[in-house]
Amino acid sequence: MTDDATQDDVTDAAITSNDSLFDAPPMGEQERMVEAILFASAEPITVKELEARMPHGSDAAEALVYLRKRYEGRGVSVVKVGDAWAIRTAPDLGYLMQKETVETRKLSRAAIETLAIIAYHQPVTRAEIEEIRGVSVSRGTIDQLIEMEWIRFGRRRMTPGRPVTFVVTQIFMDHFGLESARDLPGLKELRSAGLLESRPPPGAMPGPETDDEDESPEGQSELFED
Amino acid sequence: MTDDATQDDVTDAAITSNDSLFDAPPMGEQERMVEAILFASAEPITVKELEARMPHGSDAAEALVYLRKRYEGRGVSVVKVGDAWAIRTAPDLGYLMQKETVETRKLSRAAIETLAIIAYHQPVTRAEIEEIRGVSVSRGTIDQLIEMEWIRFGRRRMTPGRPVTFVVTQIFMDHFGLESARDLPGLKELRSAGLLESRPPPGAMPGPETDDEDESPEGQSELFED
Amino acid sequence: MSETDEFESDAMSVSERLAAEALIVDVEGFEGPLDLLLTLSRTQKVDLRKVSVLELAEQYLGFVEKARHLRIELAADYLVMAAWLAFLKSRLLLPPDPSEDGPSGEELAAHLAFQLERLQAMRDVAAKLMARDQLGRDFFARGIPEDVTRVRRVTYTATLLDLMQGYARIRTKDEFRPFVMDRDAVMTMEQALDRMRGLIGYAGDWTDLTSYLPEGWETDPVRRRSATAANFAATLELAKRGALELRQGEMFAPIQIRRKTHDG
Repeated sequence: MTDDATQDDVTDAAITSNDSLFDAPPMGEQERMVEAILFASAEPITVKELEARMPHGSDAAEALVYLRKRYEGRGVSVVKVGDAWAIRTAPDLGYLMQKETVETRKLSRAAIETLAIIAYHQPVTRAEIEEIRGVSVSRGTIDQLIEMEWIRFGRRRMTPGRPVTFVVTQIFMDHFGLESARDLPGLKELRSAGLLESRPPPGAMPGPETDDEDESPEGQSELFED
Repeated sequence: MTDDATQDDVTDAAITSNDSLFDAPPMGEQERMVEAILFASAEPITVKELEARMPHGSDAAEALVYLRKRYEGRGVSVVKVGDAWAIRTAPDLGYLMQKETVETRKLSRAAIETLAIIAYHQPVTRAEIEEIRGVSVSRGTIDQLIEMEWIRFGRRRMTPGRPVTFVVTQIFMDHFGLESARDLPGLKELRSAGLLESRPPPGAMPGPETDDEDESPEGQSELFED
Repeated sequence: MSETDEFESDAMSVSERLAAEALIVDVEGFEGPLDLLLTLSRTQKVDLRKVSVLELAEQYLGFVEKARHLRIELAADYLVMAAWLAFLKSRLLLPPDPSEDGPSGEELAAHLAFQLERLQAMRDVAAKLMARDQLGRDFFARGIPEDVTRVRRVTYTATLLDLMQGYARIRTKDEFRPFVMDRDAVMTMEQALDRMRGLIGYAGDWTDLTSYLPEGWETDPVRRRSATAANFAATLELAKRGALELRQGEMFAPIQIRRKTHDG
């Protein structure tokens, strides 16, 4: 019954507007739709996903511009997460939400450093992480970050041994309120200071053991199997 | 805590409320707070609960009035659930929360034949359909055609038992592009259009039908009796 | 050996000595030699870019020496680093040997400084990252997400052609009757035999076999064919049993039969 009513409404609107039956809804309507979809989801949604759910011909990107403006300074805001969008509460009101606070697993110092290195140096291999930290990275640390869905495997590096690389995920960006990896704090400074360059050590310098067993090709391919 | 609150009340009352350090935030701020709490809360939340989480002296009920108004006509709305409040998708946009997969299937042979008989012989009773088809017509077939709105009940036949008749609908005409059921081609026209071969060669003789699930065994054996 | 040890200890200020001892006690807390070097470099109280690698190497070697003195087991990589720093120290102090290849002491020192600076920078940004507002702590997602429900709808369709063919199929059902059911167009030899047995008594004289075709079978070609074949087979059978005689004047001439008379 409801469907019928909606369909009738749509038909009426199309007829009265004298336009094609297949016209996209007015921008105000599109904005409402984006608003409804974003509100309903706990996870960020891409423009593509939005448009897949909206009527044919809709421009979710434009609707998002309006919607974002509408929520400026409100209790919730429209935030960009990578190439996706989400509605999140304003950070200044976090104190009201103690009840909703999720106790996140306390990360070890090693895990935090490893995460930061992956975020700032991505895509980065395990050997590179170890070079930067000066110690071998335990399997558990990487596993924990993967399990939290903060990092994932990137492309294999096209160097001998084709090592896997790690990159941060959209969930990571969502968690830290980053629009993109370019918005990582202090990224520019690090780059201009040359601290993100990979500088091979001159000659033989002591480094962590890189030939540990789980860097073997079997270990890697195993990681990729699912 | 409760003691403190009581004390604050006393203090508030003692100091002229205008310049009190414990003044509730401006209504705009309170509205933002209610908005954020409603958004993040995992369940509908009462005015009392809202106020317990908001700064002292807040008037959640009033903030709700403003917030509700703000969301009027938007993609989501502030709704009352029992004596609690929640943000929900606007009812007219509920369809965006459904991902509909439409699967088109060909109508069964039994249904097509029944439909054809109704179209060519309307108004027609079920007994007549069975007589023409030579097999019994299952209830499901009729129900399916009624649900598709391709057939409907006609007038009762003024014969003993006053059986119901079936006729085809306007939706049927629209689907098949017919002005009226009288426009359906006759047997001769079917034959001349090559839709009917007067007699198929022996090799192309149709074998016994086994795919019509709704044809009773009696119906089939009837076919074979001569 | 112990004398020099004493001498070095004296060279350190009391606070330095306390710091070194604290480091040793805390050796488990270090994340490898680079981490230890970074901690040691802080005691120089200078910008990491200006850190004296030579001094740092000495501090590290002092630390390792102290640890050994206190019989604290250090992990292998700490000792590898110590060996390397000793090598670096000698390179930095001695004039470069032109006969030796490889990077100069300065290059090695510069890289170590770079590594320390980079590690420190990573620690700084890691802290900044963790200090950011975090989802589920400082800002929040929708508490009651409304999942997208998947609705599967099946629509049925048919074309006008389907409809017309369906109707035609029903209306021409008789014509379409399966062939195997056309028993009425087939006469079996058994049937013919039964019939001929009854009729043979009347065939005293030569009679055309075709005249024995049953009524209604002589006009329709299909039925005639079947009946003729059955009759002929029955005739042969009866002849074999000695019940009748048959003859044919010439090829394709009519076949004639008559009752066999036992007397004649």
